[in-house]
Amino acid sequence: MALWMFLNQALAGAFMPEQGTQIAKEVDNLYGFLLVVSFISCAILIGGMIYFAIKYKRKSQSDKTPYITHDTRLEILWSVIPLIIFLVVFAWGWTIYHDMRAMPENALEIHVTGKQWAWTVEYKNGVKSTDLVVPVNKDIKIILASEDVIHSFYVPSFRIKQDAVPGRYTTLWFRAEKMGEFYAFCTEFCGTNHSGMVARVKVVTQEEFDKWLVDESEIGLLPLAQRGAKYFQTRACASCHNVDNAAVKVGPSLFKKFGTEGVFGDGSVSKFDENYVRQSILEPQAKIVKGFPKPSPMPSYQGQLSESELSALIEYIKGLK
Amino acid sequence: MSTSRIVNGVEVATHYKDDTHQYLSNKEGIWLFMATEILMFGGLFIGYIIYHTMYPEMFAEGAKYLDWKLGFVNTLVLIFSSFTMALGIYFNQKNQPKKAVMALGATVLCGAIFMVIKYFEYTHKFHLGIYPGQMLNLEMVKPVHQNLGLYFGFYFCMSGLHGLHVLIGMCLITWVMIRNIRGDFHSNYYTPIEGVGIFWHIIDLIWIFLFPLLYLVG
Amino acid sequence: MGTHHSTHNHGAAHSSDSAHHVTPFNVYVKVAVALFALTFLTVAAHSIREHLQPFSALIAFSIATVKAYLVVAFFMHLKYETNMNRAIFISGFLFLALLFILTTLDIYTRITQNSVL
Amino acid sequence: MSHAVAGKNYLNESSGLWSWLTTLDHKRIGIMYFVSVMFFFLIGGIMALLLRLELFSSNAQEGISFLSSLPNVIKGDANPADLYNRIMTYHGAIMVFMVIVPGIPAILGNFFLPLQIGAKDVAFPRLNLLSWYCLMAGAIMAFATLFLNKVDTGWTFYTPYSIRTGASVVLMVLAVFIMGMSSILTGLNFIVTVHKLRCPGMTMYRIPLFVWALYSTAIIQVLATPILAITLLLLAMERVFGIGIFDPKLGGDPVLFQHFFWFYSHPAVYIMILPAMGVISELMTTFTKKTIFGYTAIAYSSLGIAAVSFFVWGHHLFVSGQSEVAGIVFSFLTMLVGVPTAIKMFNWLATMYRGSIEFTAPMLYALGFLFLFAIGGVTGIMLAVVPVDVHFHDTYFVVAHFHYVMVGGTLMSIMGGFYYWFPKMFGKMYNMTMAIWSWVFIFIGFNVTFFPQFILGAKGMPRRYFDYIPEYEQLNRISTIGSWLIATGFVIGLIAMIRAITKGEKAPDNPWGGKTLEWTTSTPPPHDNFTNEPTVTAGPYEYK
Repeated sequence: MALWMFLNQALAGAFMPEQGTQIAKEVDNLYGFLLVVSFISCAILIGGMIYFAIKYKRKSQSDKTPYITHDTRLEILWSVIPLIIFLVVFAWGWTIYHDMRAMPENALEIHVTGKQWAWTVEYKNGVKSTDLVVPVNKDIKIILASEDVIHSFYVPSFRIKQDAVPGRYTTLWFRAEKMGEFYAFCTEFCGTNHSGMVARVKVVTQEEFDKWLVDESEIGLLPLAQRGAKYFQTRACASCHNVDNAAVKVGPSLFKKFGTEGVFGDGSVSKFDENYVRQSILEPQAKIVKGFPKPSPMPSYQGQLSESELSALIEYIKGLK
Repeated sequence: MSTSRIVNGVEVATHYKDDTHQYLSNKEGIWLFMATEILMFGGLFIGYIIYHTMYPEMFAEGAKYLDWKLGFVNTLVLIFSSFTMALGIYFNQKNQPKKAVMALGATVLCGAIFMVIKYFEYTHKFHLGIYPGQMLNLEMVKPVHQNLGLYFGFYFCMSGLHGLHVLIGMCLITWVMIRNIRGDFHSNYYTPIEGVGIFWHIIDLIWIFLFPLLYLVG
Repeated sequence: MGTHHSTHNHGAAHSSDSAHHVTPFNVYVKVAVALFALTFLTVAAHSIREHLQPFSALIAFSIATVKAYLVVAFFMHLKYETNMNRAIFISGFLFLALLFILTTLDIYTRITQNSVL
Repeated sequence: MSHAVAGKNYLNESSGLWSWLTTLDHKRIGIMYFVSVMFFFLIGGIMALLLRLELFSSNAQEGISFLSSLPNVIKGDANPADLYNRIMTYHGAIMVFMVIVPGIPAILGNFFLPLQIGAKDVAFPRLNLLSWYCLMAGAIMAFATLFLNKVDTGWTFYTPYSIRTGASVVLMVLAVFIMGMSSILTGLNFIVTVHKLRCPGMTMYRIPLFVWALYSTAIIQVLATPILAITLLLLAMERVFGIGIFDPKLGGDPVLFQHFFWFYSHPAVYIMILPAMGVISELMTTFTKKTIFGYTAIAYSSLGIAAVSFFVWGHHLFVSGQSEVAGIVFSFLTMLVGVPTAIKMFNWLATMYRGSIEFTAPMLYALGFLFLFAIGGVTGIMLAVVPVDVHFHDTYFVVAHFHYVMVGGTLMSIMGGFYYWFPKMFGKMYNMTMAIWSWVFIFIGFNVTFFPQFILGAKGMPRRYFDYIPEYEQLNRISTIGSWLIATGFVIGLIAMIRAITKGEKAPDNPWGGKTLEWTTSTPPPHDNFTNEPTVTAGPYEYK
């Protein structure tokens, strides 16, 4: 039996990303068992096919083959055995799935909201960030929501995935046991930059987490440009606009743009100044840079950004040299 | 080209043995098509029932805007048209095409009456500013539930699709009437009219369930 | 294996009259009258629905089902049709019921999460 | 052996485009479907190559990608990500609705169902022609969206994205609605044909297994497609009138759209695979020269799959907000649908036992089917287990799984069916070595393309990604190289077929020694299939 368990782990471990949680280990165990069983059944089917193909090659055109029509014993054999295996695997899966869906009591609740092409993570004390920073060895309950279309929060290393359905809340929970940084993808097709909607999950010690939370909440004391940089991240501007090179991501790059001339689709020209940035943030459809699709996929931030956030953002963009 | 031959008064395609063989095959084909009609409308009914149990008060508020008396008259009209349709088939089976044409004419007339009543219902609702879904203008209607448009989305979809089928049915019946006047049908060959008849009865069947669902229980 | 001649050979022709069923005229009249009566009954039940409140929907739909049976059995001659056509007609409803049951199973066992921000 | 009057057959009986476009002969309609589906397959295949070329490298850093380097005339003003999403959508929609769903039933089924049950034609020839015109009308509307604003929702049209996007979704949805109509008409036609037009002596247990497979597929086509029709109609209403049924803004539930959509789309994948299994049963018996093992078991498992396929659609919604209870119920039901498939696979294996196996091109495709569908099948069971699916859902593991069962299963058997029945359809023999070389390239290329995707999926690479993190680059490169091998394989196959049609030498009436009825008539068959109506006294595969 130990060999069997070892074989499961080795096989599953070979392909799966690292195991970040206890649930990940259980899923890998089940997946390992499935791999072993599938390997055996494929060996029977494909091996048998190749063996028969070689052994019973047609010798001459006038070969006579035995007239075997059916064999009830065999039929029962290869319908009951697969059924038993399937039910065993189903039951095993049920136990793990129940643990996955049983939300732990008094877990640390974090809100993750999907918005077209970025995740926004919100903590109880109002801190907003694009990265999910969590303490290690603690139950975390994520409440998912979406502002526009269906997204799906997926952390491969924790083997968890749940759709963020607009119009309602869905949840998932995990208990990270390994420190480090993991990817969090969006796995439900949500439009142009669906493949760019990647967040980071950072598992840190409890002290680091508490310190990070305090730092983030005192964002108000930071100088204007730094605060702008933070908003640039949390408001997901980074997911469509490059800031360190001139390459176009989805929208135009903002690198060294401040003070230059902006040429629009209708040929008109205007200076890339505070009002230009302000108008592009609040009414993105008003002026669209030449060569970019009309209507622009950029959502409007009207009523979502306070004056101080707006000026911090403009200050940050001004500083992009 | 698959030629056909005459077997006791009926034009039978070559791949059939005789007229009864062809008749039974055609009937089975017609019933299969009816199963698809039922499944299609059934999908709408299931959607309606699910949302009705999700938002009972909103659906009750929506149903108040419907005038059940018009629905009631429409049900009587459709049942009568079903009756005359059945008579149309009966007369053709009895080799009386003249009476059959009259019965079919009555059926088409009832269909037209049904559509006219529906036209008044719709214009009355449009007059009140009631449109499907987001097009419902909230100032005029001032609904208690903000998503009343969902109910009228269902209402217009179900009665609209049903109305469309009534129109298609009326065109089919007129086509069958023309063939009847040309004298194509007799006691051994009346499959087209029976097919159209079954289609018309399916429309009546759907309205029989639609009437209580939308107008009464609402 | 193929020696005996099969019994229910679909290819053979039936005798011509059994396939065409002609329903007598007065049956149609009786069914039409019954349908009218049931429609009036539905509306009557609707007007006194306050008293029979929990069952008003059930009554309305059971009357509708009776009317539907009358239309299907007599006007559409399903009563005199082959078993295959009956099976086809009923299979439509079975698969609808299947969709309805499993979809409502999902919708009504969802644990509603409420945000407690 | 019945022989038509010398030289007269369905091909040269009347000529001219008009005689083809208004034909009522099921064989000609089969040929017209063959030409149109092959043309759609060509377009879908080219799009697949474009997708794989784009995924050749992760271009996160340099910002350049294959699609962005395309000339502006193709790219238009879309940025590469949009372009990728559109190609991904059209690859899916064309392959599903125009190639694989009509594929075997409309081409091989239309041509050989009447022949195999000894009938002169399908029950409703005019409906059969209307079904081809519906497919063409739908296809023209679908391709018209390419010139309006191209659809980028994925072939599943999930709401609310399909409501919000500015693409011409309504036209595409109506195109799919009409193609669904074509599928219903074919299914309806086949059910009545099997019920009513079997030749004397052919009871339901003497019809070939290909006919059993088409019969069960027809049941699904008739009973599942209407729900797709109403779902797509509601989606069109949603976009035009905003009725709010699937739109969360008005309280609608997008998950309900997924329920309705998959209630059709899962049985639809059985519409795709059941006819393929029917072809494999035919190939297995003919090229092992041995009676099929477990005829009733295979026939009943076809019906079994058709019935149970309606119960299992929820395994597409395990992570989409479906409740835990429903997830468990659907997982259990999906396990049940796995059993008949296993029965069929073992029965084919048992047929090969003590047979006399001949390695012609069709047989190689059948063996390829067994190999690839075994892998596709077991990975399907893995995806049916809920916690494993939570990890694999919407990743490349799922992409690899359904390509293994669709390309490895249905396409392998479409190619096998063509090479098997090609002599009977066109009266010409093809070059066997070229056909075998095409199989070698397709088989190896297929595994090189899609097996790495299992590993990519296990490592968590999501699906429908225009760009990926650098860790996945190595396996994606192998996969793209594999796609070139498949392309070469299909090109060789196409050349082999075109050369055979134009210059192939005359094919004998029964080149493979098949026992089913279509081999008893002349090649290519006369207009009414059999000069004198056959009577059957025994089962279809009597190798005494």
